Amino acid sequence: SSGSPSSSGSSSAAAGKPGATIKAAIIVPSGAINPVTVADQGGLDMLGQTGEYLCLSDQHLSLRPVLATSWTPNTKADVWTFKIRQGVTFHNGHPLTADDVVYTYKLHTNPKNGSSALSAFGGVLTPSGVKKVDDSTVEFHLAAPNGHFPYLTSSDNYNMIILPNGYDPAKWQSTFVGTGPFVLKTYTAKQGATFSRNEKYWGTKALPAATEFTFYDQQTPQILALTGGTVDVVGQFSVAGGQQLLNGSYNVIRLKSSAHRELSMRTDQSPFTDARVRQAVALSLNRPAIVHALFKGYADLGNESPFAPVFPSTNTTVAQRAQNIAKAKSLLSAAGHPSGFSTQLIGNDVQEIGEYAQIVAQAAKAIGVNINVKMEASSAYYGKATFGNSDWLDATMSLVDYGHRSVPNVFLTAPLETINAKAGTGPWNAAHFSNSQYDKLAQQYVAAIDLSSQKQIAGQIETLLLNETPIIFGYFYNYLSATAKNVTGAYPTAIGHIFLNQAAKS
Amino acid sequence: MTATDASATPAGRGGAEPTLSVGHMDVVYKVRGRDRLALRDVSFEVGRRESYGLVGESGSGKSTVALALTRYLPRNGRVSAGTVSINGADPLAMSGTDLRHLRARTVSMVYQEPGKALNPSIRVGRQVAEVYEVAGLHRAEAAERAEAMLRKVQIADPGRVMGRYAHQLSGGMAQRVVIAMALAAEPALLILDEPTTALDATVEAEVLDLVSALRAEFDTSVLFISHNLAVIAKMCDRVGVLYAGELVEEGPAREVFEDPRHPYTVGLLRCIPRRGQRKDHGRLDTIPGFLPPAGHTLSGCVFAPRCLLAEDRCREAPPPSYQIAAARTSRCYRHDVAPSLPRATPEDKPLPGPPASAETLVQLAGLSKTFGARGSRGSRGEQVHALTGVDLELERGETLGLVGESGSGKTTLAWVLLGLLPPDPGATVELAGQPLAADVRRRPRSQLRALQIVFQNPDSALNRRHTVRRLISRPLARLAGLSGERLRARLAELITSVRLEDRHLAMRPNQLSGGLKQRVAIARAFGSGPAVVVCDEPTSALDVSVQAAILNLLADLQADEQVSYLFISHDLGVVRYLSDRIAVLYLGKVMEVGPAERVFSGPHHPYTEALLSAVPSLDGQRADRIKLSGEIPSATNLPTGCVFHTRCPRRLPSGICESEEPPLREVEPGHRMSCHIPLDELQNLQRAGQPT
Amino acid sequence: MTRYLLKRLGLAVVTLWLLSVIVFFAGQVVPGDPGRAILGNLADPRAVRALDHQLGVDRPLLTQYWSWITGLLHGNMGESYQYRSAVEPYVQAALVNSVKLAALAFVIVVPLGILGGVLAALRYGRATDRVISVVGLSAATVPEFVSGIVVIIIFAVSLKWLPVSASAGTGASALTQLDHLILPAIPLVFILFGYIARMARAGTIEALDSDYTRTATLKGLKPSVVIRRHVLRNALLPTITVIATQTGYLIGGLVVVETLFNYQGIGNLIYKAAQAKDFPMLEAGVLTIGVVYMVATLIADALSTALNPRLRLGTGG
Amino acid sequence: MTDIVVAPAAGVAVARPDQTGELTPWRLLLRRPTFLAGAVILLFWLACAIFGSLIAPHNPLAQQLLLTNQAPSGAHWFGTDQLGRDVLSRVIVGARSILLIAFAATVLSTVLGTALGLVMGYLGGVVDIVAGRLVEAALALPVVIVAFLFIVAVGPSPLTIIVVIGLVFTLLIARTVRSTVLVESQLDYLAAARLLGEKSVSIMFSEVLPNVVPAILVEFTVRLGYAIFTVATLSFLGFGVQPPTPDWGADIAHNYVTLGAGYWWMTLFPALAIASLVIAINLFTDSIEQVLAS
Ligand SMILES: Nc1ncnc2c1ncn2[C@@H]1O[C@H](COP(=O)(O)OP(=O)(O)OP(=O)(O)O)[C@@H](O)[C@H]1O
Ligand SMILES: Nc1ncnc2c1ncn2[C@@H]1O[C@H](COP(=O)(O)OP(=O)(O)OP(=O)(O)O)[C@@H](O)[C@H]1O
Ligand SMILES: [Mg+2]
Ligand SMILES: [Mg+2]
Repeated sequence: SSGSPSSSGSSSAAAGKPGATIKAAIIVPSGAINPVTVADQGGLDMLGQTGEYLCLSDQHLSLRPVLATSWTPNTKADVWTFKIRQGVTFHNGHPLTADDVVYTYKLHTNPKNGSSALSAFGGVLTPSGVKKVDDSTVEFHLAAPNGHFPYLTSSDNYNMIILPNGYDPAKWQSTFVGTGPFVLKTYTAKQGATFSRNEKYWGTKALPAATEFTFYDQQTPQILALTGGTVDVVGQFSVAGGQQLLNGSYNVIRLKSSAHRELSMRTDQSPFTDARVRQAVALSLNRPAIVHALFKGYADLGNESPFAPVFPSTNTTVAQRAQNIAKAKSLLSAAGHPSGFSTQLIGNDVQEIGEYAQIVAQAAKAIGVNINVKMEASSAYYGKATFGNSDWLDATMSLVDYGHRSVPNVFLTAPLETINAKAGTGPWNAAHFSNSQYDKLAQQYVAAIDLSSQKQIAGQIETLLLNETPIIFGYFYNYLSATAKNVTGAYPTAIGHIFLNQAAKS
Repeated sequence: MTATDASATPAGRGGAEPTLSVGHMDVVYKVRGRDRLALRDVSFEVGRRESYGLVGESGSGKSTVALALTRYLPRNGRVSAGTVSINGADPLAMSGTDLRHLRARTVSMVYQEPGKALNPSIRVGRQVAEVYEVAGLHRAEAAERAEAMLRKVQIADPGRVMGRYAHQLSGGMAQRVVIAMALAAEPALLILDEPTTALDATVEAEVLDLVSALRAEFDTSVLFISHNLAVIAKMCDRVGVLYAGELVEEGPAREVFEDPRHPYTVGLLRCIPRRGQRKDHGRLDTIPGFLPPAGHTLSGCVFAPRCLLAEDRCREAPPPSYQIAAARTSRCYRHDVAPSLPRATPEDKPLPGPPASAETLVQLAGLSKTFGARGSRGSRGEQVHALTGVDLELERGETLGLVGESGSGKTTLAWVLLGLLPPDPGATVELAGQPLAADVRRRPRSQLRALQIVFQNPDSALNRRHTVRRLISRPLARLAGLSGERLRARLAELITSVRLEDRHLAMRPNQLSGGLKQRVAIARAFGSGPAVVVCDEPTSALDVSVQAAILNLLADLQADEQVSYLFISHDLGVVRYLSDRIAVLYLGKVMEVGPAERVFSGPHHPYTEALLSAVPSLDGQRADRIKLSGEIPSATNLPTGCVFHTRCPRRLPSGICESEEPPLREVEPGHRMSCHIPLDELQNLQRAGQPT
Repeated sequence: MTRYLLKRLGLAVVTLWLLSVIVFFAGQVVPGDPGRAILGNLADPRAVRALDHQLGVDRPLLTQYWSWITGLLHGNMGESYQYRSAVEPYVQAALVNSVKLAALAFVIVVPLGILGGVLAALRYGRATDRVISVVGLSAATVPEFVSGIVVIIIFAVSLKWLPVSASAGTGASALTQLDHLILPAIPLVFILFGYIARMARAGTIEALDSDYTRTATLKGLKPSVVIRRHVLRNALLPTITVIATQTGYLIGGLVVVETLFNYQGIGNLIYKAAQAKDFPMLEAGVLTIGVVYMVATLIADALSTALNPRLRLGTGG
Repeated sequence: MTDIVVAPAAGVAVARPDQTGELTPWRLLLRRPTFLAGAVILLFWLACAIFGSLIAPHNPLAQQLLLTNQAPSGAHWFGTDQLGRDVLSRVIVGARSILLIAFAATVLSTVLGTALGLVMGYLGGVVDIVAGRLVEAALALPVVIVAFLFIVAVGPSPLTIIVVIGLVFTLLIARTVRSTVLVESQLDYLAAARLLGEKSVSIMFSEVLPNVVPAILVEFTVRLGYAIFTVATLSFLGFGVQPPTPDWGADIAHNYVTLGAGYWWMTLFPALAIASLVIAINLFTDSIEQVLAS
């Protein structure tokens, strides 16, 4: 990877000349570009073009200051103090102060506003916890200790671009008002947007004079647009449809990510009540072959826990699970299923999940387990997204996609903590996994501030989950972007942004 | 007598080269991968200024001759042998350009459906002018000439007519335009293929007169094709009789019709009811058997299977063409005895006249029927007055003939009676004193049994997916309430009485000839044991040879079953043959009703008079025709006063005809008429002949 | 005539209303809800509820339908759930795009189809005829995504003659747009060619077999004149109607082509709106297609009436 | 009554084709190369649909995760797909789902459409008006959209597709049947039946129906072609049979993204399969129509 998205970036290897117009192909935003409601990659990409976050989660998942110059926790890690950058003005001339930050954070944390960021703040921050200290200082009083809270203020939590105090987010798509290095020229819903350099930008001025984004419904035309020279940059592509970009004729930016698929098994339903059965299924998978088939190697192996290799806190000493048919069969026998059993797997029919499901079914057949695959469109699959009203949460085996996060906290809690409607824990626990020891470890991990203690707890969690295997984490695939050979400095993040302020063309 | 080759000896036309000569022509159609012979060894000539008639029943190959001459056979047809020469040139061997010139200058054609012969989307004036443009005239000049030509064919306001489209012309007008187009190029040969078959008798008469007049003026040779012997007799100098693709007899028209020398011609002439012939005088003769199947391969004479004079040699080798007299030939070994052909139907079968005891079976009073305009598009809620205030009665066992020009409401009347169409409110429709429900679905079974119909077109009237057995059994089961053995017995009886055979029972309509189909339809109508059978033009889709058999059959059945007929036809000869009483309809009104003889012999209503005088007769002689001026008015907009006044040649100068509608008065016992002119006055007028 | 038009209009309105009801209630049984479709699958239920409330989709069905239909009667097609703004501009833009694509397809296919059909009729029963008929029929029933893929492989991927995406980007010149639209038009051309050629062929055969053609030929007119002046004029009347009714199909049936070629047309709009349960957008799109279809058939009727003297002048005479 | 005294050869009615040496429609069909070609291809796919798993050289579901995207070769004539499955086997076995679904949908729609068309055409009235509006509405909307709405509502399954396509085509077939019935209604045999006191239902089904059967048969074959079209399109859009069942449309949908990478075989062969099936049906239909017309 190369280039840097923000002023604090230094190692810009831009070989090209500044002043170019960079054309990018991205997936079409699925709705209004409203910072409150955006929940898709196209939309968040648009937010990031002119808006800025308090900090940026960079390609290595470390935080860089952007509109916040620093952040510090109290000792319990339940109050975080952020210093707001001074001398920044919004594109509409409004100077940035702590009020704008407070407004923005209250806006998203208030359930009445229906923000898509609300789930990220759930159990962490409420409107009353957002406090202005002075014009350049904001305090966040959290509901529970959280050592990773700054990530929730970073580009990771993509809705959280700072809005001018009192600004109606519904109007945002006509102005794209922000503090970023580009200002909006034109935006046409479903078609594209153009931006020009923000000459009054507070940091390093953008290299391109202008950028042009074209929206595409699908990946194939984006790739064809790049190969045909219509665009310079493709925001993201998958290996399945983009293999032609991997032949060396294009710059491919490959980011390790924590994006993955969770194959959960109902730990409260026969036959998966028995951990040996779950282990047996997991043991039937040949992960390197899967990664080869689905990603041509552009993915890391998963080991039944959300600790992806990309996380600094991941404990790599825990042994990787490998295919072992004999062992799987003996485990099944021991669990009372010597001749296997039949069950159904319901999956969300997006990206490679369908293929993955078929691979799982085929692999399970080798140990006598007959999996009947049913793939559903998102609306049917998620349903009301509550227990009893959702194939996702109710299916015996459920295969769902999880996007990238810079810290594993959400992965550790929502799908794995014991379900408790009142406390709001385990809302996405499709495995119906319930293990008090695990719950404790997860809480400890979330509260831990320093890396070494995080790593230590991570090791315990990994071992526990490997034994229990409520969810099979098969792989963590890489986030891939591509540019033409003559383009440098495009800076994608695994959450889905593509920053072009340091891009150049030669 | 020696057999001669007709084409080798031009039939007495000595001298000038004939306009058309056809020698030994064979035409085949390729059907389902096989060649089917449609014309075999046809030879004839048409001399300069001569009018030659080609007569024959449906399928005999008349149109095929015409199309072959103009080299316009259907895609699957071709002339497989023989020669054709038109004005010395051979159209069959010509290049495309020469053929075009031949068609443009030398030969023209007029055919059956004038409406279809004109392009629906080009103004007729332009279409006529095209002929002149082909000849090299400029557009304006061509249009001028076209207008002059239209005037020649007696179109009153040619300038206006030129601006019209085909659908805005009546059939007669359209045919005039087509004739104008055909004669515009002043062709040497004019081919007319059934030019009047689709027209009403009154219009037919006018068109025929026009053709005669123009032929004289243009010096054109004419090949006139028709199935109607009387029309040919009227129009032609010489005639050729075509049977199953072969020319069986040829000669001067009058001689051939007076003294036919081929058994087929003889039989054909006997099938036609002659003037004055009636069912109680004697039965029509018929031709037994059927046309050979299309594509037949008979070794002998084509007519032999149906010929009551046939001998062994007739079935072994085809007879040559015998020269009987100067300019007369016949392809029959036994041409000398042909006139003595035995009857196929005994003449002497006693046929009862109308029953003595008059009992009114059907009573119609104040019957009107108004249609909302057909198809709502484009019309502003116009109404068609198909029937207005019709009063009629039908007695038990009698035949009431219903005549009138096309559109006069004959079919409508029948359908109202049958309950297939509701009449306008206020009408009385009674059967044996009982009112009939307007809708057939609400009539009790006894009434359904009593009223049945024989339709004009058996193809449409018989469900083509059902077997004859099913078609005939259905009324027996449903209406006569028969089943099992009794049904089978009655079925056997029925098919015998309509002269069908057991083996026909398993067939479907498409395996039967037209005559057989109509017999099935008749059997179905009689199956329920009806008291009244409506016959709506039951023979007009049939050839004369078949028609005769059907008419005999109807007469026999009436004698046996004591049914009444409501017999609809536009063929006055047929109506006269079968009917006891006759009603004449014009524009939905009864003009005249009375005993058949009275209505025919007169004095009659001026409209009846015109109808009668329009009919050509076989002997070629006829009374001077009463010309009807103008077109039949539209039924959406009936004339005031007497509806006939717009065309009446005897319209009274007083103006009463225009203003006041004459009542249907009884002018003599049982004879009612709707005319302001008193009966005796009419009688005088009609004796005196044509009005001036 | 006016009565007829009024009647047609009335029937059209009834049809459209029926369409709106069907779409509305069919759309309701689709699982999921608009709020979640916007906020994402993993959104907090409270946020979803709040958004649903803002959108008004938590009201009873009939209330929703009623407020939508009364809005419509006031000329207000509603506000898109997804885009939170009036649907008209979206529908309009999509319609314009679709019309562009359809128009191009038409410009290519109408002459081609008529030519093919007439040629087949003139060569009736011969090899040319059979080839044109069978190819036409097959082209009409090979799915667009199959032919679309084949042309993409050939012209865009291998030969690189034409761009693979249908949209030329904002503000592209007409020529560039044309360049982008040619490939997507091809599958549509395939589909329509069969229809049009078939009708043109049938019409021409009928006209060729007609008595008036015989009259014209026997007048000694040149074959070219016969065909031009007498045959084609009558032969193509029914074809016009077919072409026009296909407009409806074409505008609406673009879903697959628009998906395949990434084109923001009306088909795509409906498809996406249905997926997102964006009911006002869906209704607006469907009704637009309905209106286009009805207008097209009405125009077809008017056109064939205008061209056909039989209908134009009534049957009086 | 014997008035035909001598009736020589009164036997001959109307010649049957076999008497004149002409060919029966069936033999005529067999003489058409287009019909034979169509029939052979159709039979081939039928055989694949029925005996697919016996004919296929490999198990169409067997994955070779390390041998994905193999170009056509001796071992895999049509290459392998993204999961290393044999494309040839998938194409062969894939005939089943499309034929089965399309056939069932067409049969369903033909039966319902015929009944509806008869009622609309013969009885007219309210049914005709209401159904006429529905037909209009159905015509105004692309089938794919209608199908999409219903499938998303009810959940994708072969049965749903059969029902949805069946219902939409019902309206279209009803329209054709209706117009044929209207032509039939002009004919006098219906009046004759009414005069025999037949009930409407009986007239519709025993009088009219047999006469519209030829039109229905032609409509059936035409619709079958379109049903295949629609089933393939719906599979392509993701509403077909569930993976891993081989299915042409779904296989194209899953694989066409790899076209750009040059893996044409996994898309091309199913596409050709669809095209060949559709063309075969058209050759077949066209020949039948030609022979019926001649
Ligand atoms: N295109 C054709 N293909 C096959 N057979 C044909 C064709 N046209 C006519 N025939 C057959 O050729 C024979 C002669 O037909 P043609 O039309 O010449 O008879 P016609 O005397 O004019 O009869 P009509 O009085 O009915 O007009 C008939 O048996 C007819 O069935
Ligand atoms: N269903 C209908 N709707 C409108 N007008 C009709 C209808 N049926 C018949 N007419 C009109 O009613 C008039 C009488 O028609 P009808 O068929 O009874 O005449 P017809 O004497 O039987 O004629 P033809 O000799 O031609 O059979 C005609 O002007 C006809 O156009
Ligand atoms: Mg004829
Ligand atoms: Mg009549």
